[in-house]
Amino acid sequence: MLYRENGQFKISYRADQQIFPIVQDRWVFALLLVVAFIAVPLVAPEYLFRAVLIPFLILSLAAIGLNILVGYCGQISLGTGAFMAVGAYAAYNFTVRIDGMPLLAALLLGGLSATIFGVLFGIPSLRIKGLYLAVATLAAQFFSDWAFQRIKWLTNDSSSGSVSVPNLSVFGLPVESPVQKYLFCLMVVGVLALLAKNLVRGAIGREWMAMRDMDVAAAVIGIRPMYAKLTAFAVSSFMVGVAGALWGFVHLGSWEPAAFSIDRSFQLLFMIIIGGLGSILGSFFGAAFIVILPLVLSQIPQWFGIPISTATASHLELMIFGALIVFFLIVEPHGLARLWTIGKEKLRLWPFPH
Amino acid sequence: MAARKIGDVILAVQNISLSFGGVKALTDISFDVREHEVRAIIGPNGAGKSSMLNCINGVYQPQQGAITFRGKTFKHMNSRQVAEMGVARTFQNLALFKGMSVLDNIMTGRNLKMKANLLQQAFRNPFGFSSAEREEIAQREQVERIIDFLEIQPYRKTPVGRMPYGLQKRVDLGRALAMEPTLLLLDEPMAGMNVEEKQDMSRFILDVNDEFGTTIVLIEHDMGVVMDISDRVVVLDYGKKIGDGSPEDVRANPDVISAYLGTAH
Amino acid sequence: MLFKTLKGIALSTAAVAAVAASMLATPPAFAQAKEQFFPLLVYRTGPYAPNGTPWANGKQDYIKMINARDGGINGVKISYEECETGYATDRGVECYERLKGKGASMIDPQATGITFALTDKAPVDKIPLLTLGYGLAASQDGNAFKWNFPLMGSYWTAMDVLIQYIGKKEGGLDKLKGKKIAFVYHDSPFGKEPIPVLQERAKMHGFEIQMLPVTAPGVEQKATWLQVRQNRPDYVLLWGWGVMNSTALKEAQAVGYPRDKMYGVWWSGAEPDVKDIGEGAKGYNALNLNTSGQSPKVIQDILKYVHDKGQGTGPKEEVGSVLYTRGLIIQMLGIEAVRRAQERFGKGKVMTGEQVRWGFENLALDQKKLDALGFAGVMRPLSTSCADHMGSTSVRIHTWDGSKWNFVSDFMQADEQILKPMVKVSADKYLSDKKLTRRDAADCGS
Amino acid sequence: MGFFLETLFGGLMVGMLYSLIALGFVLIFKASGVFNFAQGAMVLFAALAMARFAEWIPAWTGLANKALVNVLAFIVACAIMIVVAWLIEKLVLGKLVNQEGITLLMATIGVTYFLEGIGQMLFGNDIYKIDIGLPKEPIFLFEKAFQGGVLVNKEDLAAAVIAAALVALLALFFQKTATGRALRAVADDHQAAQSIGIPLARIWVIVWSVAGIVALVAGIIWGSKLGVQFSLTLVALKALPVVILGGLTSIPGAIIGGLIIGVGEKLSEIYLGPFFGGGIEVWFAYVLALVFLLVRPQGLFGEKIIDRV
Repeated sequence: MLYRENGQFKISYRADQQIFPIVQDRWVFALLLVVAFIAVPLVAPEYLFRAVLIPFLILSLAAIGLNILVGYCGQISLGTGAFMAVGAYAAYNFTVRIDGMPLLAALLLGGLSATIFGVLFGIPSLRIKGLYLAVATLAAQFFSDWAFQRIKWLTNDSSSGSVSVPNLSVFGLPVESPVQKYLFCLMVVGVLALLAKNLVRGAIGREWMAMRDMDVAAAVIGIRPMYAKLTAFAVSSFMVGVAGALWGFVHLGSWEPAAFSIDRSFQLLFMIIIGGLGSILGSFFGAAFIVILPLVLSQIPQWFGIPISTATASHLELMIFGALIVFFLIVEPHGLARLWTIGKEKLRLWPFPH
Repeated sequence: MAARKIGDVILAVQNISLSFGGVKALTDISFDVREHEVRAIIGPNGAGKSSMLNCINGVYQPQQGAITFRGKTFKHMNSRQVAEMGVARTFQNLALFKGMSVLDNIMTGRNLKMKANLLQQAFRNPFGFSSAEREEIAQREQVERIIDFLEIQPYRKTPVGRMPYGLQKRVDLGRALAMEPTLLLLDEPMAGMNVEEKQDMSRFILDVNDEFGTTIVLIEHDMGVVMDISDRVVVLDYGKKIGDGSPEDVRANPDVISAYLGTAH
Repeated sequence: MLFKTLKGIALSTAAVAAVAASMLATPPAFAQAKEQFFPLLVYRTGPYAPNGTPWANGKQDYIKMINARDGGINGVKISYEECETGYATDRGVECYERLKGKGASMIDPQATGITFALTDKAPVDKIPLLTLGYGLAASQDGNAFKWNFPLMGSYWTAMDVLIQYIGKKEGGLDKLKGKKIAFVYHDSPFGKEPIPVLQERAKMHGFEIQMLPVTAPGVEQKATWLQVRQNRPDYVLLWGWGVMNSTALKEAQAVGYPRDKMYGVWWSGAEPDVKDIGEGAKGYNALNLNTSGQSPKVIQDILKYVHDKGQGTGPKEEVGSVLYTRGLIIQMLGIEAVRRAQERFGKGKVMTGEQVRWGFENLALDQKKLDALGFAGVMRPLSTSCADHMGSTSVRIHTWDGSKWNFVSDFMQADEQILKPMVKVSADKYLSDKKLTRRDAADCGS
Repeated sequence: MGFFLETLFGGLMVGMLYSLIALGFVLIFKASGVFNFAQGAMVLFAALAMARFAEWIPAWTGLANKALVNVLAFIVACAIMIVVAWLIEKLVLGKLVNQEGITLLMATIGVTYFLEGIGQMLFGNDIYKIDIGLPKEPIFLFEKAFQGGVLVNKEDLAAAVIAAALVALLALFFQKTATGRALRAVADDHQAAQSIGIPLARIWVIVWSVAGIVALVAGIIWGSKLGVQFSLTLVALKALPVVILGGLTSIPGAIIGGLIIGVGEKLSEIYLGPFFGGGIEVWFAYVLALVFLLVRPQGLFGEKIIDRV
């Protein structure tokens, strides 16, 4: 009975257009923020930050980026890892080559570099469609794998091709301890997620979805396919690029191209499928799911005392991932996000079934 | 029927020919459309009616001929330009944006009118000073008018995919109206409708025609409807024009009759 | 209907995930105070599994054996947990973060890439990294890398020894002048690390080098070997890992390059690399840090205390293979570091990372100790110091005769005259990049 | 010159193998409109089955005759692949009828992971050996014409021949047999085919089985070249550019595309590689395909796409 929108009448379109039109949702969200910003940093153990929360936040951002491209604009990409890599290495180069380059600026520049790269590889999408495009995006993946492996300049001539970043700080505040890193990621991801949400619920978002659902009709009502697709690529790769930079700088600290391999691309794809195509919230769900599942699997033996070898565990992991993808595609193509809304609707009607 | 003064020619199609590979879809088609009139294009299946509309709003590029709209002549049209010049269009087998709500579908029709750039949209906020927000609200008001006009208020937020067919057709029309068109192309707006739905749709079309003075080109199979609502009729068969004139003339035209033998309803 | 239930399942899956998240918030049962915990980063799946598995099994079997035979280290039981990295850096980091929370006092990352990533984290978390025969070459400079221990050898010493040996074959390093040496390497930190030494030596002796990077994991080598065939180098140095090694040998066979002109690093000379080629790999040479075979006492003990009790991690016949034995050595060194630390900080206590680090830094494994440990003949004595975190590299060449490996050289050392200055330079570069300073003498005491 | 020819031959032979795998893609795409990303996983899975049963059968039955063992193992592996095909149809495709291509593609990525996992779990993840007695040592042609002669790798040659034979066989199967005609009918128009009483489900099982057996043959060839190991899955990634270059729906496209890519990447690696620091073949194939698509978005032999509204 608590979760009701009855009696909440919208007297203006503005009120009706909010991200959370329902009062209770606003409260829940506010509570969530309080927990995320205050409670978690106080109570959570270091391990949780480093192994779960930080990767979760960063990958969520990447997933949002990919979701804008695939989920909203319907342009499938199998080369997300490449865009992350560009973001990470660009940010790295800006940091080491320009003295006193502030962290935030480096991240944004990394994102912008990824944007350029993304638009570049987005151009084919104007001519190539669907599956052909999907495969074409792999070109980006393999090219970046190669480039960061072979072009010494990009790795600042490190003899081994692996790079690492010096101590991080924003506005003089250190970003060293897990908690600091967590909060930093939380803010960056939070802000970018909000911007993403604004875009997808606005005019440009509608253009993207129109391209996705029926490109010919979209063209006829005056949407320029070029503009719609390229902006999708641009925004998407910006987010992904920043995520990549965060992944390298904040999470790994020292990395090599392999950190952004094609496996990463698929991992992100899975996140948005499981989380929910065309949903910002879903991106978070998906990221959480994919980050946590392997940890859970690896912990199961301890919890239940089932002896299960490391190899078996990781094979199981592969199988479960695979099965889940198929499962979600068949049963709930809109993923966890859809289940979430279903749950909410149920709750809204509760206790009366109809 | 309200007294609508038919104006001068605003759209003239001259000797359009279109073919895919070897297949000829249209051969040397010419006809014109006067301001404020309701112009029907009829013909059996595969006569090239939809292809004709596709040429007019730049989905297809005819190999020969030209199209003159409001004095400007084009070898072939560009969808964006056409839309900017105020030509809107509905589709034979619904081309709605299935994943989007009724509201969003119709809102897309207003996109041409929206000027906020990417950043303004990204930093949109409810604190008053956001141009993107203001724009959204302004356009939303227009869209709500259309929603009222088409009597689909209760479906505002439902994804169009989940709506009954007849209503989807209305949304399709709504999306076109949202563009405030001077010329409205309707591709079988009543296909697959029952009698009541057809009557509703005819009413909407006529209302649009005389309330907003919108010129209408419509493709329709149901001769009854065509005869009732259209001022002039073009008849196509196998990509050729076999008749043009008032409903009465066309009805009398032997070629048309023979073309329709068996295929007439 | 079915779909409803399925959705139900999906919903609960999500729920489980949520619950799991909360459970993860409190990492399960820490190793009890009385147990010395060893995190085991391994890879038993993927392209590198064939080489990673025996290594991992060796590590685990040795722990089991010590627990079973000696009841731990001076009575301190050893607990361990494996974590699958799949040789991927980020998963390695994740494993490290997960397991260090359980009281890890040393880590063997089992991958150069992971080592690079952890090198920055180890000092913060105060956990020493044992990178026996791999990792960062410069990290043998203990004054710069307080927490890294590339015991027994680095890629630089490996490369140096190889060149020396080839020189000997030619009848003197000066004879290398004008020779062509191709370097076929895994295109990753692992493969690139030795390049500086190769170039240095090339300058010194005036031989010509041809760089042939192989994209990981290394199944695509056709073009590489066509190039070898084209330039017909006098020698090919192979710096591969996992499936790359066997592929290289097969391609060499396919282009008819003489296998006895091929020399591999000690990660490219084990059974998995050659066994399914058999005759085809005859004559191929590689460095080896340790013996193989089941004769040594330690192996016998493992068979007795672990495998005969059905506790074996892997198949019995694998025990004593090259990489398995290397796994044993690595684990033994880790445990000896703990033992050494106990001598100073208190016998029968659980050692912290810092204490174990001291143990690594003050290892003194003379022949007597090795014999006592059952490692007689398996490896050479090894002692470290504050300045030298490697101990000496003493390594032999072994050759595949189509069915087994046979040593063909006696122990060789790297030429420190050449390496020392290079190590110092690159260590200093690392320090300046990271805005760090060398340890002072006082710090060494700690 | 001699060396150029060597590279060319090498490229052609590799290309033939790419064609073989690409063929698997095309078969399935034609018949079920699925872009089967799992082709590579199927190659690994089939090869693992073959390799392991070739070990196990002697162990269980004490059979000594190697040829016989190989034949038996091959049969068992075929059976397994048919079961896999059937399961995929039942559990995955059957439930995703009339979905968009992208959805189906993602589903097959899921299948890929599943097969990789279960394959390694059932059959292990060491390097295994398939020995069907392909010759290993090289031969040298035109030794008079060029100093050192032109090296041709017997194994590659044999492999190429096998691949070519299989391709021919399949072409025949498609053109001549009733099933083949049914397949083509389905490929042209699902609804129509269904309406004249062609059972889609069965057709799909057949196609996936055929693709599975193609995968098996590819797996055996690559397996005996490189050893059967996880990395076999990567072979599929090499075949993707072939497929889009040749056109998703064209068998000749797959063959010619394969040869183009094979030769293209080897030549590029040898002659351009040095200027880029080597290793360019990994992406060269993709860039080649990409550039090509910009000119012909539907690939070399694919049908033109017309938007209908």
